[in-house]
Amino acid sequence: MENEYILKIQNLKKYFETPYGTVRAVDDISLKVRKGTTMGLVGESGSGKSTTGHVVVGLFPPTSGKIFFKNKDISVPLEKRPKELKRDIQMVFQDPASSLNPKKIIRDIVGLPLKVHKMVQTKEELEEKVAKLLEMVELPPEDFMYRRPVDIGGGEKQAVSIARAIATNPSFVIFDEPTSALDVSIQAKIINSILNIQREFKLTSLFITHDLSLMRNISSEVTIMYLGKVCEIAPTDVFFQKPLHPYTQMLLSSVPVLTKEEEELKPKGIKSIGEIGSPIHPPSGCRFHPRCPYAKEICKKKEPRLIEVEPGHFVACHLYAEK
Amino acid sequence: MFKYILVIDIKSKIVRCVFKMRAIWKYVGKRVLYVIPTLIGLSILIFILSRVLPGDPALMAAGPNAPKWVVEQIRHQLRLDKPLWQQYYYWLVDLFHGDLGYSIYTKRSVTVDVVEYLPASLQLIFLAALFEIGGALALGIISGRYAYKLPDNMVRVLAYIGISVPSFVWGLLFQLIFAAIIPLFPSHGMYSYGTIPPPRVTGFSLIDSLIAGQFDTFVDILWHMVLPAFALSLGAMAQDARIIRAGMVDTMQKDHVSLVRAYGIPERTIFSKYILKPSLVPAVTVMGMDIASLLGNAFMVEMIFQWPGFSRYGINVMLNKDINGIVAVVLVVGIIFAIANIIVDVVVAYLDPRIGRRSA
Amino acid sequence: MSRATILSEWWKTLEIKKKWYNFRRSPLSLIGLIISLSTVILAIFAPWIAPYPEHAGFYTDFEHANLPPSWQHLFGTDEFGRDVLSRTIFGFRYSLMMAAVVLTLVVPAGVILGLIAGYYRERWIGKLIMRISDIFIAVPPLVLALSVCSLLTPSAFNAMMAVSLMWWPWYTRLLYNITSSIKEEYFVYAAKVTGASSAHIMFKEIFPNAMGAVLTKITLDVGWVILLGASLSFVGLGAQPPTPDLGTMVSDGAKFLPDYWWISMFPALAISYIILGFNLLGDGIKDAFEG
Amino acid sequence: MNKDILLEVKNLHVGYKTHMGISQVLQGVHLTVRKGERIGVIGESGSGKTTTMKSILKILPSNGMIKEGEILYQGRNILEMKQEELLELRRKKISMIFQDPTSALNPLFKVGQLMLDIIKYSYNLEETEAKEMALKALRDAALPDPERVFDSYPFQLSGGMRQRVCIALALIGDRELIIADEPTTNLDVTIKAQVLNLLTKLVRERNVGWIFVSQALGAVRENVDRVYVMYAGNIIEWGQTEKVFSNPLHPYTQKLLECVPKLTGTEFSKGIRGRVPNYFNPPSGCRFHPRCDFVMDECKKTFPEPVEVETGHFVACNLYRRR
Repeated sequence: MENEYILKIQNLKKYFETPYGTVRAVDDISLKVRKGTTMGLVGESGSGKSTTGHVVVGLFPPTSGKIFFKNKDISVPLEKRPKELKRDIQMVFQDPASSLNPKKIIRDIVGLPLKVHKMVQTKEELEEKVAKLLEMVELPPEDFMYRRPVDIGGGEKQAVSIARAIATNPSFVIFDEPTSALDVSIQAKIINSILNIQREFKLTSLFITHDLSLMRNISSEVTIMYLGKVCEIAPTDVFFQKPLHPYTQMLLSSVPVLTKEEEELKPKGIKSIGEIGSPIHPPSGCRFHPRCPYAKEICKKKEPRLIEVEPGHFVACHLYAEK
Repeated sequence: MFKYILVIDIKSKIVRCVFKMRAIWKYVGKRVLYVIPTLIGLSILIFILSRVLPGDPALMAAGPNAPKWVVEQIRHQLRLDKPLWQQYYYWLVDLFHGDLGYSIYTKRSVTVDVVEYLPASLQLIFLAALFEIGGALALGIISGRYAYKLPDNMVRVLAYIGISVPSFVWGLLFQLIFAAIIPLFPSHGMYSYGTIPPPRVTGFSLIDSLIAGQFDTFVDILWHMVLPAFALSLGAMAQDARIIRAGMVDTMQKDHVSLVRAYGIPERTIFSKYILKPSLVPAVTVMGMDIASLLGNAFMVEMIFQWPGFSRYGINVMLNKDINGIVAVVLVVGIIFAIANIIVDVVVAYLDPRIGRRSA
Repeated sequence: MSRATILSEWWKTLEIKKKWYNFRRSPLSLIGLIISLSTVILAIFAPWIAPYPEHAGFYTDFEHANLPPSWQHLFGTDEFGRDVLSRTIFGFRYSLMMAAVVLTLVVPAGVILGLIAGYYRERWIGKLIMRISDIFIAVPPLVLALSVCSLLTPSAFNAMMAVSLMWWPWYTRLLYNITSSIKEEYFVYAAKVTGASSAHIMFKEIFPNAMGAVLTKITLDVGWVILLGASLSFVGLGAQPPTPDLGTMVSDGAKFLPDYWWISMFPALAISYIILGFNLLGDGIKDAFEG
Repeated sequence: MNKDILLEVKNLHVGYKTHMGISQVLQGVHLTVRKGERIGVIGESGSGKTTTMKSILKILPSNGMIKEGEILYQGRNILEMKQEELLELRRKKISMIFQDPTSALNPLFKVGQLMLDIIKYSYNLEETEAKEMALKALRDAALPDPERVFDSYPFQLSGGMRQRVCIALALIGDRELIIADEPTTNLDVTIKAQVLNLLTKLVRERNVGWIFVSQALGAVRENVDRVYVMYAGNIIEWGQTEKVFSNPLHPYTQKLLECVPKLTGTEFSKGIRGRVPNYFNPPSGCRFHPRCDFVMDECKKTFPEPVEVETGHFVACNLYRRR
């Protein structure tokens, strides 16, 4: 049973020291990703969702806690990780404008992982492989191979990023809001190629986003984060039928929708209020309590633990602890 | 009742003001703490250079025909016979007693030299800085106001010339044109013939002449300062005018300017308030660099105009290889530069509330 | 993939074309290019272009001393009867040589140190490099250069060494600033994640993005190094007579102001001419890379 | 002349002069706002939405050129107004909320300084009265502790609060028309909902005309009476919100709606092929024709005349002209 989890995060903390105080970007979270599935990591700014991705991929070492990948402890700085690991875990970043080196041509950008991992020997081999990768993300190679990032659009840039991420044939890819900077028509295109690639490569992935509707279409399981903490974890279908955590409900009720069917999914009777707290001085107890309509005394004092309400559905809220 | 409210209001204003001041002082303190190790590093650097580089200062000081024992005596006097770290240690100990060592050029303590010559240089550089700021503001604002139009193009070409012509060339040109061909200004020195220098109180001859009530002398000194100060300021002025212009052109494109325009604030107010202030921040930031050029170029300009200042003293100790003098000159210039930069930082922090303090 | 290679060439030329287009958009940049090219040509071919090449060094002809500008001597002659024009043309040679020597020494060192300092900004090595460069910048470059020159024996070579010693921190700072901002770009993250080496990231990913700024600074610095060299020799701490150095010529000629103004004024204008040229050119290059 | 009509934009052509030539952005945009009516303008980035809105207040950047067209405000042409009249319009009648509150507020001035300046020029009030008015506006924008906000620099406020400040600015006095140019794009999901709820509530209460520009189709659908769809500087479809969303006519509108991910998890389309045209050399005729699946020869020649397909629901597409 344990083997089917490809990624396990245990009590992960990541603090950043800044001149204004310690930012508790990720504060004691645990989650597991099953092989071949997509875990959606949803949260607003300051929730620590991107930081979680960066720590998993090794850009920052964790402050404390462990990360296991294929049952190996990988919570070490990037330099100390074995090279095969870097081949196996890849990431697609948020901002297409800064994801590609503006001074390089697409061939060299996509070819870099191939060269680093010595997967190609000659220039011809490189061009051949890069062409295949570009075709996979629906970019005609002869048009794009020799262009520079400045000459292509945002969606195309993100497609190139995806091609680069899958160049080494990884088993695990983190997508960090890959479409948040794109228009909907282009987003649809990119999401479709991500779905295709996931199917074709049997990828396991962590899909970070703030867009619940998008997440619905992509992931099999959802983790909701707020101010560095996990609020709720659930299989996607269960999650939309029965969102438990008040924050989750607030988030869901805030999504503007296009159809009647969708409107029915939105929880009624909860309205978004208050400001997202500061990760430097997070609220005491449950971090959501200042905005929570159901907050009680205990919420201000005691931090709720993540409990399993039904199989596979976890929530960290005092409302459910009593039962 | 009304009075009472007023008192409270003033009180809270004072409290807020003090709080703001405190934040600024804290910021200054931080900057000073950062600068001190740099200055210590600078003293070590120049000290080592002065002792290690080839060429025997003792021999230089004694002269080529001096007997050997004289050279040895000077060497002992300068502590050149001791190991390097001891030399630095003693130099540092002396420094804390306000003693910068013995000058083989002026044959007296370097500290006395610094006290004597520094004020004249500072007052010249101060006037040059005033010229620079005034000229840069005027030219930069004209240029920014009429961006891409004729006045702007003229200012831009002028600015290129201002930047490219070295200060010593300006000095010579001014001497040639405004002193020799059209004798409007004196060509050199601090006083005209027959003018009696004021008794020394602060060392700043302008202030001293006012203290002594010699208003004619004051005007005479000022008259002597115009050409050198102007020659000194032109390069920095041109540089700053360009930066002010660039800042304005940049700011004009900003959304916040569109916003105030959309709310019907008249163009004049937009320009003089909402565009000008943000444009000055980069210009003031660069002023630190301009001070470097003023301090450096003062060496040549004081030489040309025979201004009895610290920089000309610096050239003399350098030409005479007076090691204590050289070390002192570099260190003093370093300290002035550091102070000037801290002042610049404070002005920037004053203009831009985001710098130096941040609270939610 | 022959078609691809053709396309590749096409994109490359397009890149250069775009830069050239951005460059020539401003007439000032073109003037700068012409001025700086003219000084380089004069410097290289000085012995053939100068009307009296033998006047460059130690030469006296007191019969023709202090002659005002004429067709024979366009810039007049100096106190030793030497042709000022010829000496000025040779002066370009010394000035540009100084700039070339200083910049070849300084740029690689400063750039590499800056890359390292920026890339390892949080570590002690980065902090140390920046602290040391702060020390060199704590005093206006001219003042430190003057004192180093005075501690050495004044000569053209020593002046170059002194200026080089002062100049590297500017490149270190430039690269430090660029590197520490680019290092947070996602493409650098991506290279790290995939396992590229630090050297690869510094030189292949970050440095190409600093190229424009470095080239601009080099061009502008040709002017500033020449200015610094001229200042040193003007004070008497740089090249020594009879070297036809522009700064030396100005300071020697200054003694004869205002009567024999041409002896100092023409070399003085020549210095301004070079600096102007490289300033305009530098701004043009900046436009080309940024535009 | 219909007295009911507040603002009417007719056949607006706007271009920008750049060193690469003249870009022709708006190509005959038209728009009608009745008194108290809430209008939505949707379109992807670069479709000319902001240009249209800036033209209405005549605050285009210096290289923008209005080449043709009329903008009638209660019958008077804004484009031909004298400076004083224009200032009066900006001070009392129309206000605008900008897309990015961070760049729209000058960082060097306190919120209060800016508000006092605006009120001073608009209403000629004493300092204390002006401050009272400013505080009232801040209170109306549901800002907690308006006194503190009044005395803060923009950087001391959160993104949501900054946008509320911008809303407060737009609400000073009795405006007749409020233009909101993507007011929630840069905000977090829950904050987005708050700001939008506040804005619609205030607009309804005061019964002012409202132009809501957005890329978020759901948000537009939930909050406006009528909708205009923009593509590449043209209005291609408009009509009552319900009609446009339930029965989209233009191929572009149809595709765009299909691209939006749904909360229900219904599969969405593969995006629209091609990309937004380049304004320096836009496609002839209908600017959508290179990306359209139903393209006909006549589409390449002339821009189609709008057709009223059902009452109040217009479309500019040759597919409907034949009928």
